[in-house]
Amino acid sequence: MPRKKLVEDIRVSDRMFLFQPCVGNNKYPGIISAAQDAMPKLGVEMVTSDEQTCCGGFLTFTNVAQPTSTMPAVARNLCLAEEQNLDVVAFCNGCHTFLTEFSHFMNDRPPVKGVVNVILSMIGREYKGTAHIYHIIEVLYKLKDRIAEQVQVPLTGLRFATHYGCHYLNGFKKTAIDDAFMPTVMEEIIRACGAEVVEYGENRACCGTGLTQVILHKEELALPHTKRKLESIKQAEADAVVVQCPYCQAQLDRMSQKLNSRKAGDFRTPTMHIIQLVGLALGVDPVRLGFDAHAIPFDKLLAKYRKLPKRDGAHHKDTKTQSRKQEVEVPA
Amino acid sequence: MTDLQQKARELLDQGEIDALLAWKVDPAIDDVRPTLFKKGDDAAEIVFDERCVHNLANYLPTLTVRYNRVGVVLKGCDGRSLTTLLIEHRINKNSIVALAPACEGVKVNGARAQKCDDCPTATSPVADYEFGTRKAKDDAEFKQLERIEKMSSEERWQFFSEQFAKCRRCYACRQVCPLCYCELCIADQPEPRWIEPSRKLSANAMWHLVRAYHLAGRCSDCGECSRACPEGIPIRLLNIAVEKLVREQFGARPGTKPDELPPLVTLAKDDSDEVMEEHL
Amino acid sequence: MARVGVFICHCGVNIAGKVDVARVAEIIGRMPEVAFSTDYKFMCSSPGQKLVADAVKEHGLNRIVVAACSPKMHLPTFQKTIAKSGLNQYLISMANIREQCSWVTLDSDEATEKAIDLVRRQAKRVAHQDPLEDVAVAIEKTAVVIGGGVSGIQAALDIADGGRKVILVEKSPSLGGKMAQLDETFPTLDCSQCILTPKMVEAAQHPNIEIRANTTVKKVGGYVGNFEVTLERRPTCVDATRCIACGLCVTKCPVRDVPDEFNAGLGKRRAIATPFPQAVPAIPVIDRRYCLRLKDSLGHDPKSQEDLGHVPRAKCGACEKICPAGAINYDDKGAEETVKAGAIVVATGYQEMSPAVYTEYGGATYPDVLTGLQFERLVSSTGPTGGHLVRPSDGKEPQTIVFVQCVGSRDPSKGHEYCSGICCMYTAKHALLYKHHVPSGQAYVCYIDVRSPGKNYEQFIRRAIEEEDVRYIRGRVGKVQRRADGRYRVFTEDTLVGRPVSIDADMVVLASAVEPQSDAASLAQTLGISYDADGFYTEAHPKLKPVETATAGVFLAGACQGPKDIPASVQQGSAAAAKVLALFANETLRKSPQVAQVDSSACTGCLTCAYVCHYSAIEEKQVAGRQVAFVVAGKCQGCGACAAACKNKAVTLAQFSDDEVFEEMMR
Amino acid sequence: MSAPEMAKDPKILAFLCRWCSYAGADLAGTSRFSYPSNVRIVQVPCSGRVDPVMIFKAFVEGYDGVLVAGCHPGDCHYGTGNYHARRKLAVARRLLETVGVHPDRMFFTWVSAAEGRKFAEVCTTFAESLKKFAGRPKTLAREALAK
Repeated sequence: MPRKKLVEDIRVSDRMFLFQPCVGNNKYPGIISAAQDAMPKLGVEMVTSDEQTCCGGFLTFTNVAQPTSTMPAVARNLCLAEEQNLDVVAFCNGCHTFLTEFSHFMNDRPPVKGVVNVILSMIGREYKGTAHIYHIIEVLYKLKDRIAEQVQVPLTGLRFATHYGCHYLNGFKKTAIDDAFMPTVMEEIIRACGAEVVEYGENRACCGTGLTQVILHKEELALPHTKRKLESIKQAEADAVVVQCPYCQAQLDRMSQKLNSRKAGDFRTPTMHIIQLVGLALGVDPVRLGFDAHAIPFDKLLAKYRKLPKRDGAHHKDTKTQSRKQEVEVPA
Repeated sequence: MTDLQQKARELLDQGEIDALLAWKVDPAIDDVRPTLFKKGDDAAEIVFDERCVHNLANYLPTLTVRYNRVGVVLKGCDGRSLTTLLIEHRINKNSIVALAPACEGVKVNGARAQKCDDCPTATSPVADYEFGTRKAKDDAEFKQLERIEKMSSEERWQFFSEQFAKCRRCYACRQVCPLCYCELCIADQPEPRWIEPSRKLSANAMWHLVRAYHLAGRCSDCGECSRACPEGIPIRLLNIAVEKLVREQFGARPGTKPDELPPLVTLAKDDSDEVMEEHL
Repeated sequence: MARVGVFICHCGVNIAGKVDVARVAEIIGRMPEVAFSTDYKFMCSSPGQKLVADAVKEHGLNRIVVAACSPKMHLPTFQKTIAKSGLNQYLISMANIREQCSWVTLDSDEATEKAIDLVRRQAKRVAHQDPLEDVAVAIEKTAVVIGGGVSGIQAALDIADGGRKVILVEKSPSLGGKMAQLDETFPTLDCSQCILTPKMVEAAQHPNIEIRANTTVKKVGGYVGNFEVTLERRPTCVDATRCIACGLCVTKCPVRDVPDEFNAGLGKRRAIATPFPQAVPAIPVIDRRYCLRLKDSLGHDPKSQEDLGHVPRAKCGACEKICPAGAINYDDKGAEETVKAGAIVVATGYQEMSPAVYTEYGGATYPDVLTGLQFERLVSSTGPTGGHLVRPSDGKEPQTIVFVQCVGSRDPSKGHEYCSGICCMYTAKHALLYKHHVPSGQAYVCYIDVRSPGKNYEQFIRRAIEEEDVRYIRGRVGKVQRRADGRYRVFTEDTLVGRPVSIDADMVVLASAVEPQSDAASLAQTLGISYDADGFYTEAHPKLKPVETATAGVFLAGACQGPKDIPASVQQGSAAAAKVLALFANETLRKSPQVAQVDSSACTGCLTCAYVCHYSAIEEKQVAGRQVAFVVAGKCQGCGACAAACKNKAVTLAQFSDDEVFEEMMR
Repeated sequence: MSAPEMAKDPKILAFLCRWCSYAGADLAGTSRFSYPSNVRIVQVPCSGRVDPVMIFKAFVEGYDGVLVAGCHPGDCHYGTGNYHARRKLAVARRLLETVGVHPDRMFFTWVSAAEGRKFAEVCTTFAESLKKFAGRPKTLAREALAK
C-alpha cells in the first residue's frame, strides 16, 4: 500500500533535473532518451547537465572512497540542480539512495555541510540543500492519472512482471513511498498504461547484482540466485520484467544472456525500465527507447506492440527497419 | 437639552426609575462628580464628556438594594463591568435601566486615557437606550504592554519590584474595582495566610498577582485601579497582560457578550496544550 | 491542641535500606506538634498496627502520621487501625517515603533529608485535619453490563441470579461475542456454540435481565450507586416488539453480497439478516449501508449510518411486503434512553488485530492467508463452507498448512509488545481441527515460544505434537511468498537446528493478536476509567483489585482488561458480579467525606463554583435573604474545581482544604 | 532584608493530581526511576483543584520551580478538571512571566498513571533546566530575615 502522506508531499514541477545514472548512460541509453521524450508528454521538462558526474555511490559501496570524500562530489552534483532551482529526479535506486542519504547527512549536520562548502568554494559553488530528491517512480506515481489520460497506445493485453529493487524499498524505509513487502506503485503505473501485471513468487527477491558486481564478485553465489528469480519470472509468462533501477535491469537482462550461453537455462523475458514502459504507452518512438541495447531481444514484445491500436487510430511506423536505418545514419 | 438629558428627564418624570446615576459638574472641585439624580428637573445638569472617567457600575450593587429601579449612564467600559456583574448575579437586570451614550474616550490627568485605545466597545454592551453611533473595534493593541514585552525577566522584575515596593496596601485598587466584591477578601483572611498583611515586597507582589488573577477573564479594563492608586503603580498593566492572553488564546473579550460565561469557567476542551506554554 | 503521633515504617529494607529511619523519627520527634514518634520494621503488619493503636492510647494522640509507602497502598489499612482505637479515621495522613523517596533517590543522605521533610510536612498538615464523617447515599440496585460476550453474559446471569436487575447492553444485533464465532474450544474440544447458546438463551429468558441489542453507551453521569447511563440504539429498521423472527424477510432480500462480519468477512449475507442461526435476540437487522431502499438516503460515506435525508428511495421493499408481522420500519431513527444504575460492568472484549500491516505475510491480501478467526469460521459447521475446510481461492482441500504464531504479538516494531496469551492454545487447537478435517494433511506451527499455562493446556499441546504429528518449528516467519502454482512458500528458520527452512503450503493461518476494541478509548472517556499504554482498561490494583477500576462502581470483566481465554473471561465475569452484588447488599453507600462545602457567610453568590462543577452538584440557595451556593453532598465527587474557582475561599473541600494544602506546601 | 538567590540544587514543588500523576509518581518509584531529591509532591484530588494562588505562594515561599501535572486531556477522573486547570495555569504563567518570574520556572504537563518514566524524566529535566538560574536573584521569593 502506498504511503499516503509521503505521496502527498511529492511536488512535481514543470522542469526537473534528470540525474543521469551511469548504468543507464553506459549500458541502456534508452532510459535517458525515454525520459527526455516521455516526461514532456506529462508536462515535465527534463533538464540535464553535462557537468554531472557519478552519484558517488559506486565509490562508496565498493569501499574505495570514504563517504566523507564522496560527499563534496554529491554536493556538487546537487548544486547543478539547485543553481537552476530544480528538484532532482533519479532514475536508479543507487543514485536515489546515495543522493538522499548524503544530502540528509549534510543537511542535518551543519559542520559537515560547512566542510563540504569549503571544498566547493574552491570551484566557486555552494551547496544549500534546497533541492528535493525524487525517484522517477515517485514522480510517475504522482502523475499516474496524467499518464492514463495521455496514453497514446494502450498496452492492452501485454503482461508485465515487476521488480522494485532492494535499495529503494528496503534500503529507505523512511522515504520510500511504498511498503517494502507488498508494494503496488509500479503495478498501478503499469495498469495506468493499460497493461496487465503478472504475479510471480520471487517478486520480492533480490536481482543478485550486489553479489555479482561490486563488493564480492561472487558469481557462484549470485548466478543461482538470479537464476531462481528468472525461472520464477519465466513461469509467469510475462512479456517483460519492469524494473525501476538500471542496475537490476543490467543484472536480470545480462545474466539471462549469460545463463543462456552457458546452457544453464533458457531465459527470454526481456527487462525494461519503468520509464521505457511509460514511453511505449505514451507513444514514444520505440527507437528512442533504445531496446536494441538490451541483451535479451524485444522482438516478440514489439511485434505485439505494433499490433496494438493507437488511441487516435493512427498506424505505427515501421520501427524495425527504421531503427536499423538510423543506426547507419548517425551523423559524422 | 441633549438626547441623553431628555431621556433621563423622561424616565425620572414618568417614574420609570427611582434614581439616576450620572455625572454633574461640582464647582468646588472644578470637575465632574458621580451624582444621583432623583428629579427630572435636574436632568439638565447631567454631563457626559471626556471628564466622566469614573466607573459607575461600582455603585450599582449597593444602589439596586436601596432603589427598585436605578437608571445609570454607562460608558463602554462601565457597561462591560455591568455585564460581568449581571453574569455573576450581583445585580438583577430588572432593577437597572442603562443609558448608553457613545463614548469618545476620557481623559486622566489631562491626557487621553490609555485604556481608551484598547476599548472594544465604546458604547455599553448593556443598553436600554443608546445615544450616538455604536462603534465596535476589535483591534486592541495593548500598546502599554510593548515596553514590558521587550524586557528580559530580570528587567521586568526590576521594573515591577520598584512599583510593588511603593504599594501601601491601602486596597484602593480593590475598593474602586466593581468586580472586586468579595464578602471577605482573601487578603484579609487570617488562615491560611495566602497573602501576608505586611508591606514586604514579596507580600505586595503576592497581593497584586492574586488581584490580577481574580480579574482574569472578567476585567473590563476600565483602568480605575491604576487611577485610584495613590502611589501611581501601573496596576492596569497586569490586567491587560492577562486580557491579551485571554483574547488571543481563549478568544474572549470580557463583558462584551451578556450571555457568555467568563473564559475561566468555560469548558475549554478544544484548547491546545500550548496555551500553557504561551509566552508574552 | 494537636498531639501528633508519627510512625516511620522500615518496609523491611525498602525504606530503611536507604533512609535512616531512626534519625527521621528522632528529628520529627522534636517538632512541637509531635507527641510521639517511632520507627518499626513493618507498620502494616499486625504488630505494627498494634504499635499505632497502643500509642494512641498511651500517649493520648489525636492525629497520626504514618510514613511508609504510598497512601494509595495502605491508607485504608491505617484508617481502620486508628478507627478501632477510637480516633476519627480521617485524622491520619501518610508520608510517602517509599515510592516517592527511598525508591527514587540514589543518595542515602539525600533520601534521609527528603524523608524528614516529607514527614514534617505531613505532621504539619495532619494538625489541620478535621474529623469527618462518611456521606451516606442510597443505592440504585440495577446493574448495567456493557458487552454481551461470554464474560458479560456470565456477569449478567450471576447478578440476576443474585436477585438484582441487569440491563445487558450489546452493540451488535446478538449476544455471543467472539465465543459465538468459535468452532471448538481448547483444551477439551467441546463445541463452542453448544456451551454458549444455552447461556445466551438463559440470559434472554431471565426475569431479571433486560437485553438491549444494537445499543451503545452514549453518556454516563452520576456516581457509584447512582449512575445515569444514556443508551443509544442504532436504527435497525426492524421493530423488535413486532418481529416474530420467522426469517422470511431474509430469504426475500435481493442483496446477497454483503460481507458477513460474523464469518470474519469470508462469506456473504443479505442486507437484512440475523448474524447467525442461534442469535439471541433473533431479530434481523437491516444494514442501511447495503439495503437498496435505504442506501441512497445515507450520505456519500457508506460508513455513515447517521444521515437519513429524504432522498428519493429505490422501490425495493421486499422485506416489508413479505413480513407477516408488519415489523419493518424503514423510518426507524434509533432511540435513546437513560437508565439508572448502581453499578456498571464493562465487558467489551477485544478485537482481532488486522494482519494488513504484515505485508510480508500477505496478510489481508492473499486469499488463502487467513487469520485465526477466519480459520475458525472456515472449519465451523455454521461457517461459510458449512464446515468444509477448503481454500477460499480455489475451493480445494489444503494438503499442507502452516500456522504462523505471534502475528502482532510480541512484536513492538509492527504490532504489540505484549503476548496475546491465547494464540499458542488456539493455534494448537487449529492444528488439531485441521488434522481432524484432513487426516492425510500435514500441519506446521511456526512459533517463538509455546506458552501453555493452564489446566490441561500443556497436555493439549503435547497431544497435537505427539498424537497428531503437528510439526512445531521454532522461529519467526520471515515472509510468505505466493507461487505461480497458487501455493504459498513460507520462509522461516528452525532456530533449534540453526537452519533456514521453507515450507510450501496450501494455506497459511496467522495467529493475529488480541487487541483492544477500536472504540475502547472513547468508551473509557465516557465511563471515566483509565486504560494502559496498550489500550486495555486498567484495573484498580494489578493483584488485589483485578476487577475494580479507579472509578468506584465501574467493574471490569473479560478481555477488555487484557487478553484472556474463555475460562478466565468467565471467571472475571463472575468476579465482577460478586463485586456488584456485594455493593448492592448494602442499603446505603458510605461515600468518602471528601466533598465540598460552602461557607454561606463568606459566599457572594456569584455561582462561579456552579459553572465549573462537572457534576451539577452546586445549587443556589437563599440564606438570610441572600442567594448563595450550596453543595449537594451526594452528588459531589470531591474534585475541588469549585474550591479552586472560589476567589475568597468560601468553598472548602474536605481532605484537601486550603488549610491542608497550605501547610503541606510550606517549606 | 535581602533577596535570596536561586539555588544550585533547585527546590521544586509539584502539585500532582491523585488519579494520574500521583500514581505516575508512585510508578516511577515502583519502577525505581530515580530523580532529584529536591522535589516535594503535594497531592491534590485533581489538577483543577490547583488554585494559581498556590503557585504564586510557592514562589513567594522560595521554591525555585513549580510543577503541576494532571491527567491527560480527556482522561480526567472528574471529567473536565484538567480543562479548567489548563486555562488557569495559562493565566498564572502569563502573570508570573509579566512580573519577571522566568517562564522556565514553571512546568505544567500531563502525566498518566502509566507514565512513571515520564514523571521521573519531567522532574529530572525540570531540575536540570532550573540549574541555569543558579546565583541569579530568586524573583518573588520572600526576603530572608536579617541575620
